[in-house]
Amino acid sequence: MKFGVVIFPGSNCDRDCYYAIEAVIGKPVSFIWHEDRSLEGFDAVILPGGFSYGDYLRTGALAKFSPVMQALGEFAAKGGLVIGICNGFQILTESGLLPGALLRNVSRKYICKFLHIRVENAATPFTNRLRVGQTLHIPIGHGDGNFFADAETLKRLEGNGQVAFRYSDAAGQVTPEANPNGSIGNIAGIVNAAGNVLGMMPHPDRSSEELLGSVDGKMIFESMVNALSGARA
Amino acid sequence: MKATVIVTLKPTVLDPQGMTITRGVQPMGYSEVRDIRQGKYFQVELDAETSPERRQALVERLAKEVLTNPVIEEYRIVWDRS
Amino acid sequence: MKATVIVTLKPTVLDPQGMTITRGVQPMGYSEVRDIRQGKYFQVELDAETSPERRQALVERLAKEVLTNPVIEEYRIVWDRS
Amino acid sequence: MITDELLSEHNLTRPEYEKIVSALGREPTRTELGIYSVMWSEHCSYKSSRVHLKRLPTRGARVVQGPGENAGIIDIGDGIVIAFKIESHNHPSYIEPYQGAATGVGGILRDIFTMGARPIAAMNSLRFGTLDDAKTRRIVDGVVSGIAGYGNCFGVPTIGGETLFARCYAMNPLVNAFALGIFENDVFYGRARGPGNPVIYVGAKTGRDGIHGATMASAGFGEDAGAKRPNVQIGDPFMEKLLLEACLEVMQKGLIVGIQDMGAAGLTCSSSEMGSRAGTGVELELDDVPQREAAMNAYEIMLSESQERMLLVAEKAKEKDVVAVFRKWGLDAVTVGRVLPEGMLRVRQGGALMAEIPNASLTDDAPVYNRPLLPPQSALSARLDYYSFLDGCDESLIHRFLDADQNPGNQDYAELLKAAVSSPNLASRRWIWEQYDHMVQSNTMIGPGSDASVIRIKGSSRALAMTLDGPGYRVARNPREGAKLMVAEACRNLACSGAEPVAATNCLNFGNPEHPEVMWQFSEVVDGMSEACDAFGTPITGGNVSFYNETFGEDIYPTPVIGVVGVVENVQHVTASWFREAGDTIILIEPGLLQVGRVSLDDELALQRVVREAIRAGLVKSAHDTSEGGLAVAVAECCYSNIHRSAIGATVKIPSRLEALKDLFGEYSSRILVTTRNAAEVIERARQAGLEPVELGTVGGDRLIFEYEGRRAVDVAIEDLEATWASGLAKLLS
Ligand SMILES: Nc1ncnc2c1ncn2[C@@H]1O[C@H](COP(=O)(O)OP(=O)(O)O)[C@@H](O)[C@H]1O
Ligand SMILES: [Mg+2]
Repeated sequence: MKFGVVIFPGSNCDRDCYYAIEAVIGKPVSFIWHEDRSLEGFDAVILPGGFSYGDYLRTGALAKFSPVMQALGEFAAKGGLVIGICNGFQILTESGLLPGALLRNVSRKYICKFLHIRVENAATPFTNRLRVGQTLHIPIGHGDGNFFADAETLKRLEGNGQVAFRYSDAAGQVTPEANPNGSIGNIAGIVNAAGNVLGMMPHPDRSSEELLGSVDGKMIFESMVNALSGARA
Repeated sequence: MKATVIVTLKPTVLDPQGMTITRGVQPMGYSEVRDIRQGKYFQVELDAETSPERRQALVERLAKEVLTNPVIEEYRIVWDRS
Repeated sequence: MKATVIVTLKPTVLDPQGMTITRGVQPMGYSEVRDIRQGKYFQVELDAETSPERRQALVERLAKEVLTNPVIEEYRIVWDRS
Repeated sequence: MITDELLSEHNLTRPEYEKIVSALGREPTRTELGIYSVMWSEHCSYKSSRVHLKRLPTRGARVVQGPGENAGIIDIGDGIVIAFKIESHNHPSYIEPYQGAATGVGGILRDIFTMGARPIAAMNSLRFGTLDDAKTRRIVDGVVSGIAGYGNCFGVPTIGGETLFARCYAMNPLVNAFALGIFENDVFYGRARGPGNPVIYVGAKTGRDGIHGATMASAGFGEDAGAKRPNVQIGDPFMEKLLLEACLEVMQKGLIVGIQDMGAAGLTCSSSEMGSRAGTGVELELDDVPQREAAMNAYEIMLSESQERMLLVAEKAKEKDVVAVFRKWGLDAVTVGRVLPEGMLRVRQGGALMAEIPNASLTDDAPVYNRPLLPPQSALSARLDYYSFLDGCDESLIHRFLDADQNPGNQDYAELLKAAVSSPNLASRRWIWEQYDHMVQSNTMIGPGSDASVIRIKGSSRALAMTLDGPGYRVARNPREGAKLMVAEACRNLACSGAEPVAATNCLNFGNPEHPEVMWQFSEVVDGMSEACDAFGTPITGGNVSFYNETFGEDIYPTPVIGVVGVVENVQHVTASWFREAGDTIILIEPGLLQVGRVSLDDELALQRVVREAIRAGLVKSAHDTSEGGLAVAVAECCYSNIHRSAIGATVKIPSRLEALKDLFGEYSSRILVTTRNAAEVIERARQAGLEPVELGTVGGDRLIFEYEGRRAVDVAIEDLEATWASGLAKLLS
């Protein structure tokens, strides 16, 4: 089982994700340079957070042209696991691997804080260790996390159970107060129709160790390990 | 050889930036301002040699594939007469 | 009653956004693109009643005092014929 | 012909000009005049401060590199070597708050990775005018988003800092940026070693940005502040991130022999400093310097302060490999000159020799002034000595407190507490630090909001604690005692987190050095700071001086800011300021003699040792020192919610000295609040150390209750109080 963490120019959570997989989850992992054209030998690929190309045009807008994205498309089509965290999520929507778009936070400000998200679908390779309705204590750190999708896309997402996480209060109530950025339906993370590509704004890589304040994010990586070992057996 | 690409949010997409500015200025003596929407403005300069057809196609593609996110935005191209 | 305010960086001011976009697209089949500079675009809607003179002054002040950072930016106002 | 006004445009005096002529043995060219003007500016030459900075303690067992390089370096054991420094960007932040603050962060980050260290933490110390002024509110918003915009994109966690408001900063905000980095490989120095070696330029192209930024930072703002505006520099954090990765890669591959960032005075400063440090010289071919604007002359290119640029020196054979690494990161690397055997700075453009200057005359032999010192006639009024947090608040609030101070009896202490916690200098800073990514790099154990910020070090059992402190009001009242108090408080913050302070950096923000009162304050502060740093064993490894912080002749408070770094031997011992759980006993540890505005270093040392050792012994669950707002505010701060728990109440008996308001809000020095499950042991340890432990009460419930002189002076729902505190700043800013 091998994880890969893509480094785009401007990625800045690449080492955090690497550490989470290697030191916390204890699985083999290596970096993937954004100009690499093959993902041979990888079972799961992480698009880390950060500011690829400075997020200068739109978040994730220029990263989608990196050579590795071609390979990633094929990798995902073949059922490989892909998780995009924060800027990674933005890159996935820009490149069309996930529907919707991430707009500026309604507050127009960058927000870094711990909050809660509610698990909406526990039947994905990223959530199989979780229960529907369970809340995770996990941090966000973004200026553009305001998820948007047009009406029919949204209907499709909801219908297919593609909404993985929603911002909620500690008790799991999905309220307007719990919505940090204005996301439609408090959506914090979604999967593609096939379920093997997850994009989420909150940071499991920042919540996988007790000394960082939470271990809830770890369960997302463990779910992936779970799914992959299942796939093996 | 210059072209201008104007990228605006689709009418159906709400614009937090614009809204905040509007709300911010109305009390400051701008009560007549009903709405402000913010967009992006790109001045694109091409090599002088670029042929007219090529030019058209190039900027069109640039605007469509790079400068705009079709999910939320639309664009308009204005050519410099100069 | 609409006006458009276009805010651009003063010509000599560094535009990291535009520069990064330019360097980003050139290798992707946009080699003829010599330079891209990014600006802001504001669509301002006023109450229909606003008198022409008042309108002029209002948008001028809005552009100058709110939408533009005079230290690094300059603005242009375009009036909608409609 | 060099006229007087040409000289004054360059902030050079006649005598300085004569000195230039004798150094060159001839009249300088225009380009040379520009070069001298920036290198001899206060900002680059430290001409007014040097004689005093010599008195700072800079040696210590852990010090690898003291002042003189881009950043100080210390070895904290366990194979961990770190670099850190603080630098000011005050004047640019007034002219263009967002870019001024952003480029300030960019500059200090470059100082760290120039030495080969990867930045792992940032902090900032901010001073603004009062929030009743719309202009100030705009500056606050711009500065905070500028710091966030740059640091967040670059990917360094901004884990702490401090923000205070006072009138004297209204037209001269202070923006001091601190950064700390950790070495993954060797230390690199800004030295142009090896005559003949190529000098390589990397990073952003050169434009007419910030020309005379260095001289601007060395002159007060008069009417012409506006006229200085075209100088504004724009930060490009993405470019800086690429520079970081590329620079660390060429270092790790051993491809370069020297490197120096282009900060103040750009190409001029970096090339001459690299030469003089190595006892060599540098020759530059300006035609080869990447330029963003057309027709730039030598003067402009040499003085440009375009951001995100570095100067490297490599061995001839490795030139290509260096270029290749930068290419990989999408950056240009261009050879723009070579190292000379002789100590000269030689500049050519279009085949012509534009400047030829002995390095030493720009650096070591720059003017040094021993300016006159004079204690001010009228010291700042003493009326807020017990309540410095009120400085900068509106008069009505000040009067409310001073009146309550004079007329005890049945004051509504709950209302006073609410007023205090929502006042500008005490209200929650969350509005600020929530805009900073304080978690990136996944090391943040204690982020903003506690006494000190703490990060773990991956692969080590140690943690690093750090804090910034700069009590301008206290220093204005008494520069020497205020400076001691500053160092003591910074070290106390570290002790509360379980850390041993090991080294310090400092930023000295002062008024006009040509005012003898300002130089007296400066000299006093240096002595007070030195005495305290000696006592705490925290040598000063670097820093920065910012003079001419004034507007229309009004000097700001003397505002030294100290950054102290500490080590927690074992991450298990990392302690935060907030109460942990119901049932814990609250103990106040204080010295026998209570003072305001000054400290007894012996009492401080004893206090900090006791708390640190109790923490190591596993006796302490939380520790928080009382500071602005005194005991009442400190207890409240321990109750507020944090990422680990929601708000929690406490019942506390406020010790009475029959001082009424002072007993609650008086800002006595050297006091720490700890919570424990083993009160007896903590009290015993404190007594042994000659201190006075007082059992105040217990944690628990959802109300904050103060018993004072046999009555319930305060009884509030902690959630209400927190709401008041939490929304205070946002309210004042809107
Ligand atoms: N207040 C101070 N205390 C100790 N060292 C200082 C102080 N101010 C400046 N220095 C040292 O003087 C040197 C030059 O400072 P500076 O010009 O700010 O460096 P840079 O140009 O690399 O930012 C640095 O090594 C700095 O640490
Ligand atoms: Mg430097």
